Amino acid sequence: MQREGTDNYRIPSGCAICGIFNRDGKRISGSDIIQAIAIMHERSNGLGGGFAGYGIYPEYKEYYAFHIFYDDDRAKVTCEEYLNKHFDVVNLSRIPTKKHPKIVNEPLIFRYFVLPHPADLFSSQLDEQEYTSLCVTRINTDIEGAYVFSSGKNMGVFKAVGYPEDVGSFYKLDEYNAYCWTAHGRYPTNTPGWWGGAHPFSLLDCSIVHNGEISSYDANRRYIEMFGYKCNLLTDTEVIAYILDFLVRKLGLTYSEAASVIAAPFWSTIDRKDKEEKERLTYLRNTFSSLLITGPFSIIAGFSGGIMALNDRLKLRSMVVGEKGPAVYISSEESAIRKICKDLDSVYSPRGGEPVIYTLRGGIS
Amino acid sequence: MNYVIIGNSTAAIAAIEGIRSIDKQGRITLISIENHHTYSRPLISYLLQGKTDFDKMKYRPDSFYEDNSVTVVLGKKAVKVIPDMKAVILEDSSSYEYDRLLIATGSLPFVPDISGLDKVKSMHTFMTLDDALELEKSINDKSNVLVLGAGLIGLKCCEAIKDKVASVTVIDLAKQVLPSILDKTSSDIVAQHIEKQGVKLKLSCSIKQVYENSALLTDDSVVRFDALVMAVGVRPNISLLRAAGVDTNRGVLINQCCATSIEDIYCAGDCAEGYDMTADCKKILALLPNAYMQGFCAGVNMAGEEKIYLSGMPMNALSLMGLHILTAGIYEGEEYVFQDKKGYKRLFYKDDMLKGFILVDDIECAGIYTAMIRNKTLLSSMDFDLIKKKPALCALAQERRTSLLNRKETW
Amino acid sequence: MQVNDMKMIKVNEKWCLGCHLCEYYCAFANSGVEDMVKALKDMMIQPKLRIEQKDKISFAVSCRHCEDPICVKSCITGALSIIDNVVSIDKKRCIGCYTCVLVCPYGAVMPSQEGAVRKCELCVGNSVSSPACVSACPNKAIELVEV
Amino acid sequence: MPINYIIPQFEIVRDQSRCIKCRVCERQCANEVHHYDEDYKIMVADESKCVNCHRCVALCPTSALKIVKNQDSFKENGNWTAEIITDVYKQASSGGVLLSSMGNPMKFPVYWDKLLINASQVTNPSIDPLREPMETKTFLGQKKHEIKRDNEGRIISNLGPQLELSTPIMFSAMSYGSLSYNAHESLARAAKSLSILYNTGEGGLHEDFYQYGSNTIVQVASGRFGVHKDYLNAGAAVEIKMGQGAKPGIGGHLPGTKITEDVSKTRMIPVGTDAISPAPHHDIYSIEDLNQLVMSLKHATDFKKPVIVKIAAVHNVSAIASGIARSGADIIAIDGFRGGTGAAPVRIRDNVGIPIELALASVDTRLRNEGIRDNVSLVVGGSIRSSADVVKAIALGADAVYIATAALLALGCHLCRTCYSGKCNWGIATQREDLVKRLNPEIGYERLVNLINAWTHEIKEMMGGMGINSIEALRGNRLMLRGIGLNEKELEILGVRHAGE
Repeated sequence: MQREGTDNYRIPSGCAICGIFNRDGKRISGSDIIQAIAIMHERSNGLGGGFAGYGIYPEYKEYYAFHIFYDDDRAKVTCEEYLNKHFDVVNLSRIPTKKHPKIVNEPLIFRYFVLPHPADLFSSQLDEQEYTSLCVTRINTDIEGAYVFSSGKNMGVFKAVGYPEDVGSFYKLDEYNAYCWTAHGRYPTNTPGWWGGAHPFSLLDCSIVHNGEISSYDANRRYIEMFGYKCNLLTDTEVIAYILDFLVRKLGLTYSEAASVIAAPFWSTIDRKDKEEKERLTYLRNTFSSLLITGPFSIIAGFSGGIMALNDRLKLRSMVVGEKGPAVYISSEESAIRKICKDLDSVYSPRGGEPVIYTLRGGIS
Repeated sequence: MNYVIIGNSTAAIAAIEGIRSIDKQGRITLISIENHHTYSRPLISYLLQGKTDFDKMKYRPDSFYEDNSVTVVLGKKAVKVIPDMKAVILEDSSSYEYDRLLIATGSLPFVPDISGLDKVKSMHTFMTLDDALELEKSINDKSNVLVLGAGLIGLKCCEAIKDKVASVTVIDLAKQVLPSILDKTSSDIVAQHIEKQGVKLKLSCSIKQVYENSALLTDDSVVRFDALVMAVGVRPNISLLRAAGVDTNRGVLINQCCATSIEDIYCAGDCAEGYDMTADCKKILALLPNAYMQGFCAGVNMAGEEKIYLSGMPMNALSLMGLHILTAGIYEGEEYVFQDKKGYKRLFYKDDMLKGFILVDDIECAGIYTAMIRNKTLLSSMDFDLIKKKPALCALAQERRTSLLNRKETW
Repeated sequence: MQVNDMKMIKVNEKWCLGCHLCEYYCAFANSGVEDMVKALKDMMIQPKLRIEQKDKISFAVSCRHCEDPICVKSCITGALSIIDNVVSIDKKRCIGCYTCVLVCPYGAVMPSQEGAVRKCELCVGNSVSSPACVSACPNKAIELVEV
Repeated sequence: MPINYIIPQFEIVRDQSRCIKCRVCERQCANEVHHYDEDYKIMVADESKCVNCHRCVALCPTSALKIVKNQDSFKENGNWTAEIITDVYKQASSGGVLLSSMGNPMKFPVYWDKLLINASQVTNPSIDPLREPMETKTFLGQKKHEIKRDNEGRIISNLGPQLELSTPIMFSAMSYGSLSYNAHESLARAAKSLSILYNTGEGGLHEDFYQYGSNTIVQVASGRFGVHKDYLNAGAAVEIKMGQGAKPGIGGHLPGTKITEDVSKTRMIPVGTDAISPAPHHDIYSIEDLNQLVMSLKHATDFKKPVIVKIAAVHNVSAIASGIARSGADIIAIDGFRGGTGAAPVRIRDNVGIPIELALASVDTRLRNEGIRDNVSLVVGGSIRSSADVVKAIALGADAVYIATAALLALGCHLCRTCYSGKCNWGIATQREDLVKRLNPEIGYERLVNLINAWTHEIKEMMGGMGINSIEALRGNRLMLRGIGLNEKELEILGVRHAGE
């Protein structure tokens, strides 16, 4: 299957996004998220669907769970050679799938639970996450036919070419339990579709599903690539993921502060703030001015222990948030939420540029 | 307040405007010997010339008296003023009481008693509208007219009739025309100009004896005439107030408020003798601008407010058969003379101040000279050499002219 | 700016270039002729303002529309009068005796060829909306200001 | 010399049927072209003196004047053009260097005109500038990539001094001396009213304009004219002039005639002496010397003012820029070969330097490849002619643009290219009192404000069309551009795809 991004064309796309998060860490099966995303069938065109689940590998929660697509065995062999050189591979298996008439041309899909070699890690003078993300980037750039599409701890991304509800059943997600699920249905307009190009896009434990098309793409991309990131897929999701990775993981900003960069308030709004807040917001917006994202977008970012939903400043894309007890539902359409939870305690649509962040109250149950 | 005004020309009208600028309610009664709406006397020559008409001659619009609620009594002569009773008696023995009285009776023509004058059937003076109309009636394109006096009135009368009669002859005792306001050079210019226009001029001579249609002159020559115009001079018309015991000289003496020596009696115009700032003494200034200023000043004072008028000075603006003559002030001190095809100029200055000037045809911006005289502007404070050539504001110091032009200061 | 409440043409000689455009536009605006060439070609122009020049300094002078105008008081025919704060001339009644020229301390009332004097009337009643000299000046040396 | 080799460039065509002989043209022409012939009672013109500055045409009340290219021409020749022939004649008689003014007029390609701007459609909406705020505010200065927090976890601002612009446009360097006092006042007041900045140029800052300090960039050039402590601290930023687009590699020459009393006081040089800015800064012979000057200026201004280094767009401009980006400078200004000048040798102006579009693109790419793009802000000029040029410059990677020729045009300049003569009929590039008077700053500053407001409005319209509502999202956003009529190499340097791709 022809890999996206190689012909150097940007891939604009409309989409559906959905997320479920349980603040008490109670894990639920994937069936709810599948039902919800299925409602928004019309928002995708069958060329991509995917899910991210957090807390699905309790038994391996200390290990990085790599999900890798291989075009062929040769790629698998080369990649595993690389993995064994840099990581202790604790467990290796094919990701269990179930034949589905609408999911075709499936690549080899394998899962590895790994930890970086302590010696290699020490000599690389990098922290564990940086080491791992560099290896993932190297595999995806240099090893022909191999693509790591998930690389976080105690989380995993499951995606393919097809409608999301079909992808969900293909990966038998009802057999997984997660405290946080995100889902995405893709409607690309510039590609025949590719398994790796589906959302969510993830790096380490941060996963992004995105609906929209940002006009500031090239300004953001050409800035973030200064910091070692390679935007191979040329999709908005990829660049947003790298931006959040850079701001949160590398610079140590909180997700809320990161939101004040990528969806910075208008100068007129900033001017109305009190002196301290004004200085803070001006600092963030001025220092990272090239990471301001304009043009319509709505994203759900999943990360270990939390979820963030964010609309562009003008709210040119729909997004609704519903709450029922500890459970939080986020979706492009309210209908999807009502499908899996009839009576909600509250439902609201967040203002443009206003981050909606929920985190676990305690541990994962 | 009950105001009575004798006279209906410039000074009287100005007084009405002066009163009404202060007192909108007071009763004003205007009594005039002439039976006409107020008209501008100098225009009688233009009427005869056909350059104006009865309507355009009016000094103020028809509604003037009504707008200022003035009761008008025309064609009645005031014969007696009784200050004690504060009353004025007219010839028809009707009487008008006044709280304030203004005499603006102007001047009367002076007719010298030349022997044989009583035999002349067509003898005229040229002061009032009626004089002009009578003169017009008695002349035709075959008439020869003799005008005695080459002053302002005489020459304006010539200008008025020269195209309507066969010939006009002007004689004057003086050696030059307009002796009161011009110097030798400028009057020669005027003389040559009017002779070129077909007016016969005989200077330094007068009438020894006059007959019905001819006059024997002092140079023993005889001039035939069908009409004789007496324009030798004028006398201020002050008999009324003199009889009432008011201090008079040639004219009625008035102070800076145009008040006479008797309380509540004011006087303005050609019959008043007020302060002439250039001569620094009281003189009769029989000029229209002066009449207006005095009339207005009197009006304001009569209405109870205080107004002072001490800036009167002699000045004349005369257009004569195409020539334009502007003169002002007194002719004393050093002088600057300049003449070219554009015109003649003579300036008089003393004690670092401009005193007077005579301009013939080169008259642009003459008002700047007049203002310099009136305001005693120090010549050393300006570029006098520049201003000699042409009156200009740029001769003034920069801040002075800027504040003048921006109306921060007045002259 | 409504012309007839207390208005005045203010000239700032600092900016006057002595180019004389105000003179020509003034003559044109008051000519009653639509086309400037027809109005002014081969004619002695009759502007309502005059320009003074002394080496590098130059400025236009026009009627100050004084509150207590000596010209109106001295006018022997009553042709000069104040209408809506603008000292106006009734051309039909003026016989050109030039007493106003004799008394105006600014030289802002000028003799003219056809007899009746010419003076600035702030372009009230002629074809242009605001005074022509103001819009003609290329360097904003002439402005219409509130007094 | 009885033989007159030089054919006058222009012909003055006067429609005698319209000329009302008001003599305004005669009074307003400092080159004494027009003259009233008393005998024939008509206006006549000596075209040999005409520089086509259009002052007469613009002021003629009956539009009776037209300046046309002289019909009389040399024999048609593809190689030896009229200009080149005339230049030989001039030098054969004068033996001197040919001087001219303003930017390079040669027919080299103008890349702005070969770049097309994107518009959003269907997949993402354009943003309605009537409903949404369109933000053109920009900060120029060094940005950092690490976050410092105080003990309460609050972020500490670690940025160096920044310049805040309401719109990404500034007035470029034009010195007092080359320009008139009134031109400088117009620029200063316009900068203040627009809350952007103007550049004093290398002639120092007149004491009357210290009040506009917060909207002023004070320049330090090789001549160090008018440079002292108060001067450095008067402005909002200090610019070191290393080069000028119109004359890369050579110094500046302001003829003594222009050094009046006022100019000499401001420049701290004697009246009437020629003001020569030496070719190199004689204390900067290498990049580390520049670091030293940058640091000394920072110390002199107590690290409160951003330091700008202005360079000409020359062949190795991206290497130079990379060096400057590491020198501690806050902003790099690049001046393209179309940039204007008061006076420069014709040959240098017409043949030295490279187009700003290519210089900008390669510098932006080089700094990003080296990861130091955020060390400096990029300001480009020479020349920016319209708001479309501004959008394209920002999309290529500039933070803001410098305009000067456009500003002069707004003030009335007609690009007659004879600023060096000092007889500018529009009162801009002259010190002659009677000519300086012709530019009333009240009018000048208003026209500049109109121009910048108009451009900013247009920029907002174009941004809205692209689905962008903040200028930051346009900077370096090369996907928003497409090339047309460009070869592969040009597209590659500009980092832009061809239209249709």
